[in-house]
Amino acid sequence: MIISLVIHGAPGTTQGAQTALSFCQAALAAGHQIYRLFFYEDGVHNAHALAVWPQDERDLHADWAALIRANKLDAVVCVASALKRGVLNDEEASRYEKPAASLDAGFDISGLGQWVDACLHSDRVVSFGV
Amino acid sequence: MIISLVIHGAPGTTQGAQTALSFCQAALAAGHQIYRLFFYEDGVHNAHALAVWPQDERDLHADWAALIRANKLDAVVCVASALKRGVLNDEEASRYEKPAASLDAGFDISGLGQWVDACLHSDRVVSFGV
Amino acid sequence: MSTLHIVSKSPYRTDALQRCLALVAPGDSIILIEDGVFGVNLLTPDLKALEEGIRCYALSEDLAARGLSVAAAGIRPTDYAGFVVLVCEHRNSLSHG
Amino acid sequence: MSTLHIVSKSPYRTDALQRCLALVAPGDSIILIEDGVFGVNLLTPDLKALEEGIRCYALSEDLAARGLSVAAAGIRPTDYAGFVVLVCEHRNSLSHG
Amino acid sequence: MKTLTFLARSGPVGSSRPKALLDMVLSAAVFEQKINFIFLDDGVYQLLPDQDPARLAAKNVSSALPALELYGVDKVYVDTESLQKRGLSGRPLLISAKACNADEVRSLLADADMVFGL
Amino acid sequence: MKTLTFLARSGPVGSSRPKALLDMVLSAAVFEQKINFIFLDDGVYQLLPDQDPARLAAKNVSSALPALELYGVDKVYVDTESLQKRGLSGRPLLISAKACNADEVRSLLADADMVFGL
Repeated sequence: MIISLVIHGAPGTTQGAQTALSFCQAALAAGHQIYRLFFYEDGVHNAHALAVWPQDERDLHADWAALIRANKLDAVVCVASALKRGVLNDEEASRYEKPAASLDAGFDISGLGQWVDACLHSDRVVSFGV
Repeated sequence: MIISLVIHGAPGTTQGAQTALSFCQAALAAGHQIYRLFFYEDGVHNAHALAVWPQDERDLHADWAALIRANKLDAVVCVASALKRGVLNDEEASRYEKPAASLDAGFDISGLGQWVDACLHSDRVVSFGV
Repeated sequence: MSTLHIVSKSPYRTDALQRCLALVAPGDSIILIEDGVFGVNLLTPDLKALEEGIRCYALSEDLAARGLSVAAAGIRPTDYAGFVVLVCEHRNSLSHG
Repeated sequence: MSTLHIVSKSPYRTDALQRCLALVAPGDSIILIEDGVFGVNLLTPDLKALEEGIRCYALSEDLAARGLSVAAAGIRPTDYAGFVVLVCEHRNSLSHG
Repeated sequence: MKTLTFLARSGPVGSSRPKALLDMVLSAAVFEQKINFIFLDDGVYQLLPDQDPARLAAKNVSSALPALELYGVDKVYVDTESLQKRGLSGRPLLISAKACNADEVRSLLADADMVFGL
Repeated sequence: MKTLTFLARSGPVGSSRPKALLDMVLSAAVFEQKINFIFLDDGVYQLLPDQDPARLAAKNVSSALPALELYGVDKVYVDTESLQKRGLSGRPLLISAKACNADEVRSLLADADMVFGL
């Protein structure tokens, strides 16, 4: 099946992002196609490149980045959610005259149109961290 | 009276940070002394300098920065909370080899010792966004 | 007076108000803020405790923002300045998240 | 089958499980995940609905992480792979936050 | 075309959830999907008139609800039991919404390709 | 010296709350404040043995609880009603905690200079 995920939760604070990642791994292992990961609201913090995790805690940022890279997943961060939360790519950073970008290289920034597109092209869309 | 605030909530996502700011303004207006603002857990997002708010929404980041500056408030961001959430000052950014800092200039990064110190030196400590 | 109980979550969505009522003691006060103000309709019937000299408030800014007014007798609207006064009047405060 | 109801919050702290039970229909399934697995003790007595062919699951990784096991009859433990199967078996899913 | 059912379950002011859900609904409308929008649980508070979020220097998500009609979202429902439980039965509502009960919500869920609730 | 009362009200795994509270307790202990630490509501789940958060590749906040004794935090309580309500009465607990009821919790609140609950 073709599956997309909507991730609402920040890493660390609540468990939703962790569940989404494990679900995504299990879906891939079962041979399903992940059409898109859409990070919405606090979920955009999963794409924050400046986060530093203690060595003895699970670094979800690194785990997402590795999963996305290994499986060439389409990972989109909602632009409206991201701007308010300080998750910017180079283009947004320079547009809003901010001194630095903070989006992990594995993620794209785009609008809710990408979420609608995921609904259109997926058999299932599952929400995590609501 | 001498009052300190502990802020647990991110701006925008829930209302706690907004309530804390209004409470702080009211306490100052009533002549009380604010000993310290301690930003903990998701509360550290209030100090995120890269956030960009739509012009028609309330920019809590700007309101905090203005309030802190105008009243010379002591605003401390918990270091353990901040690192995991990508809120770094220059020192932390270079220590962890991150390309940029993201802490607003009005805030300091420090440990929970500053929260204990606030408990010791305040008559009241109120928690917001729990 | 002892503890100011701060209730900031909807009583329909969470058990914050119930947990508050389980711990409130004579001499304490309760203030409903944020989505906690949805409790203005619920509080009185639940609150035998109110007879024990427990005062109950609701933040007027949060009520107005939601188009609500204080319905139940015994709940007093108060503004942020009043919230600050309550914090000062009580020895400590407990935020029920 | 129609809807997979995903319950991720504690039934003691929030009304997520209640809101799920209010909407669940014959042919639907329920999966308890994250702090939702605290519902394993509660679900059966509450659930006349279970008699109507509603299957109920609890995510085994979340149970084990909390030192819990499935106590009530009629609740089946399942792992992430089983969670994926459930999502595929149902037409849609509703995450009760 | 897909059928998307949305459940507005949170109050209008206390969080970003209602705005996040409305943005999803309007985006789906732009792409001309078949939409059911149901206000239930604390979401029914979004329909109250006379909200004054300016008192919090905040924005009113409810003031954006009339946009639903402009975007052609006309299948809007409000759960009567949720209104009742909150003592809001018979109150005038900001936008017109068809009263529905739990059975009707269940059939809207059953008919949906995807469901989103916030 | 101040008297600080802490209420652990959240489960051990689902959020960062229990770790955030424990860090506060241990910091206050380092500064030698008078501490009461009460497990109640979902917080009693933190005291269950045989938790295996490695199944989630996560860290076990409960495994850090024995540190309380090292830091001299010996006023540790568990609310019996919270245990009962969750069907956990009589279960062995990870650390020794004095059983208490709501009246005792109320008096610990009344005696506190400051209260923190997560």
